Amino acid sequence: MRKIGVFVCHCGTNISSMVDIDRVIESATRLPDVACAVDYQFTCSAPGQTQIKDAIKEYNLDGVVVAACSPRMHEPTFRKTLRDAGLNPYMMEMANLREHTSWVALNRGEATAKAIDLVRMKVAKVARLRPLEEIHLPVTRRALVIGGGVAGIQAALDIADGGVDVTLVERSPSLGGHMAQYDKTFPTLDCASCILTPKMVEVASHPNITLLTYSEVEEVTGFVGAYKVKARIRARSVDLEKCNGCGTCLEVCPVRVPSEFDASLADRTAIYRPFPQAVPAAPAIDRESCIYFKTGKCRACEKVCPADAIDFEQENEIVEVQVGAIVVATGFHFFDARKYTEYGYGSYKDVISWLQFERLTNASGPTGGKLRRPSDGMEPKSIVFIHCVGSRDPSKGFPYCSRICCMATAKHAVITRSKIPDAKIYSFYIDIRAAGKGYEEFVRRAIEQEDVQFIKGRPSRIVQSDGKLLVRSEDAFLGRQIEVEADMVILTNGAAAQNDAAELAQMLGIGYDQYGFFNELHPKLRPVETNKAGIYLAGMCQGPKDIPESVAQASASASKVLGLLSRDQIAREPIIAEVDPGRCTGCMDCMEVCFFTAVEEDEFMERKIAKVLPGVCQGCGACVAQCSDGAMELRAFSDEQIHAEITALFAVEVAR
Amino acid sequence: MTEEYYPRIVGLLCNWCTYAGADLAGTTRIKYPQNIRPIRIPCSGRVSPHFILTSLLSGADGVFIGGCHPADCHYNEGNYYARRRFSVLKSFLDFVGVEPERLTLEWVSASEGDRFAEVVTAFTEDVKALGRPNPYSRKELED
Amino acid sequence: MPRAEIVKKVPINDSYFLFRSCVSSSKYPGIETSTEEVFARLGIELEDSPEQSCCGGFITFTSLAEVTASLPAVARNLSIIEESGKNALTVCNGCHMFLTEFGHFMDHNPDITNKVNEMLGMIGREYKGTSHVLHMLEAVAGLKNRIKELITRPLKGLRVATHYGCHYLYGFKHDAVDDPYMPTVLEELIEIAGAENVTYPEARTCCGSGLTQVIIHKEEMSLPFLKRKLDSLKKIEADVLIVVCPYCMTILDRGQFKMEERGIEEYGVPVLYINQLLGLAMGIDPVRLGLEAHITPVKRLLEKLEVSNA
Amino acid sequence: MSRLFDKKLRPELYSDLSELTFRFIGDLEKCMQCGKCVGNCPAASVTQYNSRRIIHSIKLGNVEDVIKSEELWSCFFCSSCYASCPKDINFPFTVAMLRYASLYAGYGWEYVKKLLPYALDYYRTGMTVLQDERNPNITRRRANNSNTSGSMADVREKMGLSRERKVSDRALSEVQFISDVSGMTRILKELPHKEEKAPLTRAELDRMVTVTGPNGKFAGFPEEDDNA
Ligand SMILES: Cc1cc2nc3c(=O)[nH]c(=O)nc-3n(C[C@H](O)[C@H](O)[C@H](O)COP(=O)(O)OP(=O)(O)OC[C@H]3O[C@@H](n4cnc5c(N)ncnc54)[C@H](O)[C@@H]3O)c2cc1C
Ligand SMILES: Cc1cc2nc3c(=O)[nH]c(=O)nc-3n(C[C@H](O)[C@H](O)[C@H](O)COP(=O)(O)OP(=O)(O)OC[C@H]3O[C@@H](n4cnc5c(N)ncnc54)[C@H](O)[C@@H]3O)c2cc1C
Ligand code: SF4
Ligand code: SF4
Ligand code: SF4
Ligand code: SF4
Ligand code: SF4
Ligand code: SF4
Ligand code: SF4
Ligand code: SF4
Repeated sequence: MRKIGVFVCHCGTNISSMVDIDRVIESATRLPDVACAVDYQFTCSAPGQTQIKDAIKEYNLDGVVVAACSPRMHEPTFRKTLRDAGLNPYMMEMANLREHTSWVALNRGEATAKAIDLVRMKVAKVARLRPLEEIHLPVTRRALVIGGGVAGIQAALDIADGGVDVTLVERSPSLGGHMAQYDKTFPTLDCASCILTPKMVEVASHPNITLLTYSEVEEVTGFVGAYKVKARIRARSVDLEKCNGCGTCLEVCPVRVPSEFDASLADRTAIYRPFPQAVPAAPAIDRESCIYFKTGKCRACEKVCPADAIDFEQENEIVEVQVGAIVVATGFHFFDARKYTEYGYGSYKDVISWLQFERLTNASGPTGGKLRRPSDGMEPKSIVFIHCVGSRDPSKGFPYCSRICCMATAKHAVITRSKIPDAKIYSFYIDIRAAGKGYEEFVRRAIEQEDVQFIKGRPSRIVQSDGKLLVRSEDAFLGRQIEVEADMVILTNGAAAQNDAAELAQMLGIGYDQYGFFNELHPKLRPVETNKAGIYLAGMCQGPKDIPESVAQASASASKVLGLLSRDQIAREPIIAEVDPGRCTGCMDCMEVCFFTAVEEDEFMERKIAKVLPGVCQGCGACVAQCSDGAMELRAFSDEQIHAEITALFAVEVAR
Repeated sequence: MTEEYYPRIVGLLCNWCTYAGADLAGTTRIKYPQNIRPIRIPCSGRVSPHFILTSLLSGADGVFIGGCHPADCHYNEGNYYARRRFSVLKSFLDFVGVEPERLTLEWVSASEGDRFAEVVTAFTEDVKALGRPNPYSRKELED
Repeated sequence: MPRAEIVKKVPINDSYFLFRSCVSSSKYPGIETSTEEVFARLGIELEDSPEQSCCGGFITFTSLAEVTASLPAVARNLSIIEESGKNALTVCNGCHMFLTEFGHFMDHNPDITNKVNEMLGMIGREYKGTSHVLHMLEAVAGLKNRIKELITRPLKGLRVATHYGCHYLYGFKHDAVDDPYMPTVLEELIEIAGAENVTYPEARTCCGSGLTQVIIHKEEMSLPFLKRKLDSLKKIEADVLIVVCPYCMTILDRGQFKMEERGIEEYGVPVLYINQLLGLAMGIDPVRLGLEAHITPVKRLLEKLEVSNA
Repeated sequence: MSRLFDKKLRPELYSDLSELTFRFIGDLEKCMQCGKCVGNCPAASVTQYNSRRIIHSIKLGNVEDVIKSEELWSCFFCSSCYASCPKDINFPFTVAMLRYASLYAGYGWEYVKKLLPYALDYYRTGMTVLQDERNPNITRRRANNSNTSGSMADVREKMGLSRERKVSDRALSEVQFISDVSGMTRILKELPHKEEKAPLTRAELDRMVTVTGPNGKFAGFPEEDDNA
């Protein structure tokens, strides 16, 4: 038999004015498990808590019911009281006599009857509570950042500056991501590489950062505080230690393939550095196109390398790292504009993508920053931008808005004006979405000062005629069909998730939406956390956003990581699910419903059973309700405990 | 003692939304009938069909389940499970002869104190209107 | 060249039901004879039936009878095709659109099919939905490798332009064999015939008639449009324009005559159905191919072929 | 045998336009007014016709204005708008529905009248387009090109075909039967007498959809049919 103490609070008169405290005490005293039942003016006050502590000692209590306000208010207070008194803090329940009773009741009789019932129910539950110990998870003080775009760079630097070691894994041969491809950035038009390059260099030289470029994450196991990560460093064929970045090798390589960095507007060699300011500066050999790897002949680069850095024998290397937290910053990809055959991208040479436009206007791009159209190198005098290509189009593309392209197009229009002062510039839009600090002003400037014609209407077709592109559209304000003769057309093909986003999400066990963008835990209140504790998001991989937002998210993620890793151990509420191995039949129904992938397969006496990962379980109880064998229990909310509450309610006849 | 029918209702309220909504009804002193006996659970997805059956068998006249609005679940999807299980159970109850009106599933957010009072009042009225103890309660079955 | 993937599986059979078209039979019989000749050489049988009538589409889109009246008219033709146990080939974009779209509609609305069958039952027929209706071009494209072997007189040096027609390009958004804006099937066939494909800017532009416009509004609306297209065509000096629909042929062939008659512009670009072009490349007699029924003369085209083949 | 289809499937049975239009307005709600349908629309390029604006107007509830308008009769039914619409709105289909609505409300008859000869040909022969030419110059030109009289019958004969394609008697009687029982014949009958822009009464509407004659058999083709 339990020895339970019941402590009924008056809350001044908040409770006592509506509830007959004496009757509550009287009825509680008569309950079998109750050793003492007392009342007090303000139970949460210091003397009130002392009353509890004293009673625990005096009656040798092993359970407590505090009949007072809402547990959402004072549960932590009274748990602490119990702990101070040497009793397990989870041996306590609160009956809500205030918010759920005295404050809402119409009359004293009803309120008192309800209070009596609630106390009885809680006594029944406490009689079945079991002591619980907080879960302590060890913490590895190292973080992993996946993706080295502006978001990944920022996250890595913030974490490293906080004194925590970081491993940054970037897939391509250099840091930088998409931002490295731009010339200028909206809304301030500052030079992208002037602000990005120093950060890239800082990453490479930071004592707390281990940079793995040309690398990918292969496997992630474990849980918050203790993730095990396997990363594969692809054979670069250039020794990073020896290479001094002189670039001599690039000059001799006979291979020419389209450059990814230049969005196929120019060629690169087989041994290549995506761009001159690449970090690390050492090139990599693309083995798919290298003649030596295809035919066994060439090795021209090796011959000229002054540092003897070329290493054809290099092999992929697998490294293992233990980390406590992970930031995912893998960025984005593009909608394939070739699907818009009506615009002729891919068959009309002068219809290009906005990324290609960035390269065409970039001082380090294939034209040295001169705006020339691809077909004949002519300076375009009439330029059309088309918004929302693949965005806001459920039929051929994505229903969502890509969010950055209205602004990027305004930026492009302004850049165009500065390069070709007498050009005619048109921008076809559905709506202009420029909701950021200084954004609307920027668009207005393009319209008012830079003489960019924004035309409301989504073009239907582009027809190529005599070296001109005829853009056929509606001008919705005129309500009429119009045709614009253009020398060059730029399509803002929408932002899409990385092709392999779903695979990465599955590897990490984090949620993703139907388009492949990773899901935050709560869109408003937990925007950088994921459903997996210890894994955070930054940048475009979570959804379309611009650089300021990507960087803000990166810093937010970094501070989350630092907060988490500032402790040696992570304490977690012990209210999690638990499997009874004897009863579990291994049906794994629980696994199906667990949103947090906290249930795993395990083995028990050569049988398959379920196992709950304590670091991952959030304690929602969905699995418990799903289990038809009664093998899954939720601590502090077990079937037995809740059933006891229910049956206790009806254990006594009350007046009807 | 007058023999007015005073139904008792078991309330299974999720911690993050409906329980907090009920708290808010209290803080803003909205009055509503006190037939409901709230039981705090982490999430409406925790509600096993057994809880409802136990309640009805033990003599509850109604069962009120409260969860977060769809897409607002603290645990992301718990309320969807609740909804699925709920509709299955409801048709089962119909089958065994318990009026489906004795069972309700409501979405009440933490900021909807008034709504909590409203839906509880309405449900209490509904149950009252059924007018007799639930036919499934053990007592009734034994009689 | 970018192009939507071919999503539709075209069934290639040993024999088909030939669905005739009013416009073809009455104005350009060569469309049907050329199809028969080409398929005969392919060893594919084409079954005919005098029970088939106008597809029923015209009365629908003229709004003269609402869908409830035109559905049974279309379904009657479909039931005749089904009776043959074969898939059907249509030579006309319009017939194709109506037969497939309405068939599709009925297949997805069983309650309506029941009502339709109630009516068909009164004339002893039933619609079951067991046959496919193909556009002739879909089948020909599927047979292009076999056609290649039958080319005996390659059309060397012939400059050939194309017009697919709106209902071929735009009518079947989710069930098309080709991309609506960058179709390539005809271009491939033209190359197979040994000719040179030439493009003009307005190649994918409407001929100006749509389904009824030429009747409802006459010149004022459709002629300017036709002119835009023909002007663009004239510039590239094509020897011949290829169509896959008798109605397009009517507009483009007679439209030129009309312009000439009014003294607006002379074009003189003969318009041929794709099978007529393939027929020429297979050495079939131009008279049998019905080229004499065309209003814009084909004589110069034939002479050019004589010369290049000599 | 008077009503083969229930009300739900026969929009024309509604005289209340709001009820009728509700059936297809549902799809138009999706329209985001992007204007992509307009840029390649042949009607829009030669007139003030504008599909986006029509949709907007309907969404605002101005159905009546739309079905009264001349604009409605400008669509070519080319389906280009459907092909380009990011929301997959089949606008030509909607236009067809609106035209029915227009006719039943008593508008647009002057446009449809022009199509009557073709429909009558269809009723009489089972084919909509026949061999005879309305323009003698065409025949003359064809005579030139083919060394025949220029008549289609002669050209067909020269090609080795029958002089004229005919549908079978059975086919013809079936076509006519369907026309009769489905109400099309009645429309053909009424069309020549249609007073322009005279809105129908409810009673007229009801009469139009009721087939005359015993057992659903049509009693006979209208005598007044000479002007075909
Ligand atoms: C044409 C254009 C112009 C723009 N102009 C502006 C502008 O002017 N101003 C502005 O604020 N915003 C602009 N933006 C938006 C800006 O590009 C993004 O906000 C920003 O690049 C997002 O950064 P990120 O780090 O999230 O992604 P990214 O830049 O895409 O970086 C992701 C990185 O992760 C790496 N990676 C991907 N997958 C893996 C993997 N599995 N493992 C390891 N590494 C991986 C990639 O190689 C890449 O380096 C523009 C966008 C476009 C398309
Ligand atoms: C009508 C409306 C509806 C909205 N709806 C949504 C929505 O549905 N979803 C959404 O995501 N966003 C919504 N927003 C935006 C949302 O309100 C803001 O993003 C959010 O409130 C910003 O929070 P904050 O903490 O920055 O500012 P605030 O909410 O303004 O809080 C600032 C606090 O600082 C205090 N304070 C001010 N000065 C001082 C001082 N000198 N010293 C001490 N304290 C000070 C103030 O008293 C206040 O408590 C809405 C905004 C509006 C106006
Ligand atoms: S414990 Fe709660 S009810 Fe009691 S005095 Fe404190 S606040 Fe009031
Ligand atoms: S060995 Fe390969 S990378 Fe080196 S120069 Fe030759 S082709 Fe280029
Ligand atoms: S590999 Fe050799 S040649 Fe190439 S950049 Fe490095 S040091 Fe220079
Ligand atoms: S940001 Fe502008 S251009 Fe980009 S998808 Fe949204 S509305 Fe279209
Ligand atoms: S649902 Fe229950 S029985 Fe099935 S695996 Fe999970 S715990 Fe075991
Ligand atoms: S309680 Fe919730 S989070 Fe924990 S294992 Fe069960 S379903 Fe997963
Ligand atoms: S293209 Fe479609 S969505 Fe856009 S305006 Fe036209 S109908 Fe509306
Ligand atoms: S179907 Fe009608 S509305 Fe659509 S593009 Fe053609 S003419 Fe315009």
